[in-house]
Amino acid sequence: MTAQDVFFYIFALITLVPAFVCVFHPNILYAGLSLFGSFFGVAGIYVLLGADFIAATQVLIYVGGILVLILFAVMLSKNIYGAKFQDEKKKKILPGLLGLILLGFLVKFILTTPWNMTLTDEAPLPTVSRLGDLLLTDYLLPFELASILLLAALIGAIILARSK
Amino acid sequence: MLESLFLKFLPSLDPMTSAMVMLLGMPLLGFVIQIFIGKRLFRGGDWVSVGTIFVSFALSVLLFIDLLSSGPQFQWTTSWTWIDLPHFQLTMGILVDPVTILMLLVITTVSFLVFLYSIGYMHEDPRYSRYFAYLSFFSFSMIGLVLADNLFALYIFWELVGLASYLLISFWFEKPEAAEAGKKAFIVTRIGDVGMFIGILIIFFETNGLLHFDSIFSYVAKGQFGGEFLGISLLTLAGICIFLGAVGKSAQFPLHIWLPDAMEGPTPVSALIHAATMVAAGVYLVTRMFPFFTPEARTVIAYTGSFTAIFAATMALTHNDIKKVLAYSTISQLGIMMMGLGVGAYVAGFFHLVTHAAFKACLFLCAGSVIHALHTQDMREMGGIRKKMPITFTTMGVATLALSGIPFFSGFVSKDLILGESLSFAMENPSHFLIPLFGFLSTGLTAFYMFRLIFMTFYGEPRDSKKFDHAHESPWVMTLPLIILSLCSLAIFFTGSPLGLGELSLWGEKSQWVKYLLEPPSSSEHPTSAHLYALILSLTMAGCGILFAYLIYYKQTLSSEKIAEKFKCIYKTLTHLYWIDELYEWAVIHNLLRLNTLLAHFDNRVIDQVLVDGWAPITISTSTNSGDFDNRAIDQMLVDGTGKVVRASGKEVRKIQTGKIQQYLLVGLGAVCGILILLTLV
Amino acid sequence: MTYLGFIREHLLTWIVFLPVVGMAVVLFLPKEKAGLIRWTSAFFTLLSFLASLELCWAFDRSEAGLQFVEKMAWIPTFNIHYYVGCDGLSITMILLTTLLSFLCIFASWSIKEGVKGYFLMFLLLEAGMLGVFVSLDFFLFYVFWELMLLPMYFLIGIWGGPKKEYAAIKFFLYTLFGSVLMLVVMLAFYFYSEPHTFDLLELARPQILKIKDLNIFGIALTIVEFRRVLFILLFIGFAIKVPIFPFHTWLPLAHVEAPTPVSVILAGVLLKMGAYGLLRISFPILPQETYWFSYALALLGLVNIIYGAFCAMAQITLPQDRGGNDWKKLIAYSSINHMGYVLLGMAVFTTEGINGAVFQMFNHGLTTAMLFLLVGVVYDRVHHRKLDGFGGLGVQVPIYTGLVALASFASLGLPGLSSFISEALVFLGSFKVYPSITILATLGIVINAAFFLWALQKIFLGPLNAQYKNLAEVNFRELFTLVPLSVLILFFGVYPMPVLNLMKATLDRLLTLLQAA
Amino acid sequence: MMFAVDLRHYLVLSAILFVLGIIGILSRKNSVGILMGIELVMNSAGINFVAFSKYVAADLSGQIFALFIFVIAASEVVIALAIILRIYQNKTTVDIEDIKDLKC
Repeated sequence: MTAQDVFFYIFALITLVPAFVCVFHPNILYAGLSLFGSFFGVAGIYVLLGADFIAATQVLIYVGGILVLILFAVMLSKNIYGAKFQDEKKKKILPGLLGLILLGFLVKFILTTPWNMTLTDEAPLPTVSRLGDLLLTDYLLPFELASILLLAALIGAIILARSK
Repeated sequence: MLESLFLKFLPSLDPMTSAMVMLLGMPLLGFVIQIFIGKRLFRGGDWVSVGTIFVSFALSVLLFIDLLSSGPQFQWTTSWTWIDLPHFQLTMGILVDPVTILMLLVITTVSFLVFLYSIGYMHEDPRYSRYFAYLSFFSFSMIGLVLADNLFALYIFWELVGLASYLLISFWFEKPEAAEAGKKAFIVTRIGDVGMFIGILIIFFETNGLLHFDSIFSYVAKGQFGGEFLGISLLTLAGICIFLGAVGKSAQFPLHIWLPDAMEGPTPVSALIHAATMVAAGVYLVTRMFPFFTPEARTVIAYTGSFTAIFAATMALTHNDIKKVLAYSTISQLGIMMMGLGVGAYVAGFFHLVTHAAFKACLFLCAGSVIHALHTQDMREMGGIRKKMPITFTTMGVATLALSGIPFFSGFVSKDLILGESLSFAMENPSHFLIPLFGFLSTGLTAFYMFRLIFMTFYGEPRDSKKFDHAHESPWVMTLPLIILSLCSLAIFFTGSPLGLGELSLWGEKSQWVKYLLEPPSSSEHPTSAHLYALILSLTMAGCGILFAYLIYYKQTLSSEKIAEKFKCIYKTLTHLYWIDELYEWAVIHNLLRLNTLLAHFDNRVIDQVLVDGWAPITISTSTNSGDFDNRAIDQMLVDGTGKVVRASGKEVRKIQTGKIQQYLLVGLGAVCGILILLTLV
Repeated sequence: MTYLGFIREHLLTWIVFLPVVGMAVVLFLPKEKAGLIRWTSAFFTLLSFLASLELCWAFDRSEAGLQFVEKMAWIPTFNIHYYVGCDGLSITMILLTTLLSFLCIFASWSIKEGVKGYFLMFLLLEAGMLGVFVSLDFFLFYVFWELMLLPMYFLIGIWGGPKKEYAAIKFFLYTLFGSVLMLVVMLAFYFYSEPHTFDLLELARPQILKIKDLNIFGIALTIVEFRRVLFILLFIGFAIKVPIFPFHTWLPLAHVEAPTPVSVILAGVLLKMGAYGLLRISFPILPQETYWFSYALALLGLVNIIYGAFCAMAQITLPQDRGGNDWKKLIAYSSINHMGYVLLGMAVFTTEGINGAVFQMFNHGLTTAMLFLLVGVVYDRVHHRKLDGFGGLGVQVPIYTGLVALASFASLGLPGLSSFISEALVFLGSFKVYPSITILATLGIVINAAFFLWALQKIFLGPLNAQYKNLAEVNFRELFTLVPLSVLILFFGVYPMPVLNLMKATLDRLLTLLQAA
Repeated sequence: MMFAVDLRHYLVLSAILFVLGIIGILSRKNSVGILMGIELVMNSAGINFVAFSKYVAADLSGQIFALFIFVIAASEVVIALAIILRIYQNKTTVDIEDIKDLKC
């Protein structure tokens, strides 16, 4: 067990425990806050996978953008301590059961599939410049489409949220 | 003369063709100008129509002079391919022969005079220019009808004159009666036309596409026209079908009902269309197709004609509407012509058409003049206007004498010929004695009702003094045509001899020009031994008729009321016109409407029940109560039924659509899990 | 290659897709600018019409086969091609479609709500219809056939009369039912042809289609029976569109509820598609079966003629609460009557008959379109169509009266107007083969005359109904839509050869094919 | 070598995250909560992509896709939150049970 493996387990815990809390905590505000940890954990996983730029972007977008937005929405939309804000437990049983079954199958498939792994043990290279190259050459069209999507989302959100 | 004229002015074109196209085209030009810009022209553009018809008239006269000099063998024809498909051609062509030219002369003369007359008669009408447009259109169609060289072209113009007649009858369409009459005329004549069309179809089928008159005749003459249908030879059947067209157009029994109603139109129209030209088109058709009719078909024609003659004459006896009396008289006279053609008197029948056109147009125009002066058509409100309208009285008197068949007048010549022929026909075939009998009886009746008309209108005391005071003689544009037409009603005009029996011939054989120009297609003319009897008999009948009329309506020694009282049953039948209209109303229209309603409910009742039981037990409960027309069976069963099944099942299935996304997802997830479990188990 | 050359190379594609281009342009116009939208639509339909005139001009009249053919692989896996072309049969229909579409744009001026959506749908409809008439690939044909349904559904369902939803749904389901049958036949053709193809010309060749015995649902069908079943399925598919009794019940409803221009298109073009489909697909591919069924076809034609005429007459005699008294419905039923002549002419396999039938399709497009336009004119002014509700309009609106009279007389087959020629040709052709049916069918002429004249009398003759003292005469825009049609009706009534020349070579070849069977 | 980390571990991690996200989506009444579930699912997808990028493809295409996932997630959350706010303004609730206007 190398140091990397240890870090993997640590990051996995950082990801999963808040995610668990996020899903099962009755208070939506706590759920939102716990997402914070989960997103950080995923960023750590990215680092472990040698995706430095992705990890940074994860922190920036998810933690800095999306999470803040969600929290805003939570607070804007509701008296956060209100009684109705609590979710009842009963509703979680069936989804949980089904989720467990699904998880079982997924893990079974993951473990039984003969993965064709071609991992080399080179030290991970910085990816930023290569990603930039790829985005502006091979993936130019999706890149542009993504920008249009963002623009559309921007305009759409403004139009939707603008009070009449 | 005509040819040289055209060669001089239009040297590059074929003179005869251009003459004919001009003859036909001038009224059309008049129509087009009038319908589009007539209102804006000076005097409503009447001069355009009169001018154009005058050109046609002049051309016809020139043509006639040419014909007189070239003799009866004259024939000129030309044709163009009109519809050209593989293995199928239809041609359009012009055929000019003596019959055509005589018809042209009649049509253009009467048209021209009627146009002239209409200037006076219609001058106050708000739709003055439209009236002239329609008249021009009628002249165009009528000229086209006689110029046509094949049956199909003839049929086309045949329908077009029907249209013109419809438009002119319902010219004063604000009057519901006029609108109704126009419709009735068009539909009733169309029933005959359909018969004629079927005849054309039979001929077309039998001769493999020949519709040209001459080729049909030669085909028939060669005996190639075979085939039978229900024991009747197809040739006879085709002839009767063609004759049906003539029955409709010439208002023969049983399709005569439209003509009296057609008197709702303006009087000049009645004179032109419903007395002189269009109704004579049926006679023209029979003349034109004369060689085509088999003896059996001719017998049918003769019986129809003679029966119509007497039948219509009796109906004219009791009518008080001056125009309707004339209308029934027209029907009766057309019957006489048909009878003549039926018994084989080709020349005589056509001759009577020509003379009748002149004097009957004159009678109608005179009646129009009277109506114009008195503003009524009811003879009971007239009387004593002889002094006030001398020209009208004189001309009408001349025409009446002509119609009654009195010597020195044209009607005598032609009618006598027909009656003589029919008599000799009956002498040869005694079983057909009814034909001449009807003919002679109708002569007597004709004389009676015509003189009744004269006496009631012009003699006696004025019955309505207010109208009487208002009366005055018509202007010259109206009286001039009357004078010309009455002159044409004199025997001398047709025979060159005053009495009309050929005792003097002022200009040799050409003086009897109608007889001279018309050649019977086969030697069907009978020896004239019967003519003397016929002459005596018809004169006696006419004399009796006049005498009775004189006694009843002038001297009033016999009271008309008393006679009516005595023969109440007959009188009632006559005033109701034999209940023919009522019969049709009941038999045709009533049943037709019932059939309509029946068919309208057809889907509801019949298809419905059949389809219900057979097709869709699922939706049986929803279908049977459909009562109205639109909720049809097929709809309810197949279309709406399917819809209802879908809707009902949808209603059940819809319950799982809760609108809760999470439930959907849950079901989806469950399904995924289920599938996975199944996959691992299998 | 010059631009003109490029256009001429792909003339049919241009004709079909110019409305689509127009649709794209209209899509980007703001919806408030109704005028701009209308004129843009008019412009593109005009372009399409001009292109079809060019087609007509460049068309070789002596050539019986297909011209202006374009073929491109579309879905190669299933041997489906974008395959278009036109011959004498389709060119008349293309001309009719583009002309009527162009005129109908102007008749659509009275549409006030949802202008943009309306014209989008209308242009799509035109493209669909044109596509049906040029397709030579069964699959393509089917796609266009379905494409045209969609805008029609919305046009009736949104811009229609009081019962529009019901009418639209009914129209849609009816036609869809027919389409499904057509689909079955299409698949059968595809899988029984060697090699598998949707190409209509290929399928019409004698050796391509190898139908085998079939055993389905426990019913054993021999080759002959199976082919007949295919013919019947296909026939029902097309018969719904024609419509042939008893598949006609969608028609009066759809016509009555649709807005004026859509009724015009429905009557003028859509009804022709059924007959066109029969001539284009059923007849050449299944000639023996066509021959075998010809008596039934003629009989159905007779039923259409008589039944349509009587039902039209019932509009006058029945009161409104029993489904009568509607002018538009009267015309709709007269359409059934007129399509009966088409069917009768097609069923007899004679030169006169088939030429008359196709010419009748063309003429019916002109006359009925004109009648519907005319009904629309008065409906825009008085907002009802009750035959009893008028009276004496002839005094007030003489030009309008004249036009209605012209169209009615054309419709009842008056000589000198175009319908007469086609009807006469049909009768001349059919009498040779089925005299008894023809003689019964001539009864339709009389009834036709009766109900049209009766309707004229009710609406225009008699004393003027005081309600309409201020009724406005037809305006310039309406005249613009009506005058071309009346001129054409008159012109082809006097001289029909221009149209007959276009189609006679093609029809002659079709006829030899059928007579061989 | 059970604990030596390779592709499978990453995949299992992402699978757990995914299932947690799904459960969140299914069980939350609050629509913002559902949105959080969706974010978890998206994150799990991102992990999958990057892991495959490292272990299977050995190039950067997986990372590129991860980036696109961010883009989509960002747009989605922006639009979704806007819609939720709008609904809240109209109905004063974000409870998914009360939002069933789609049902006819």
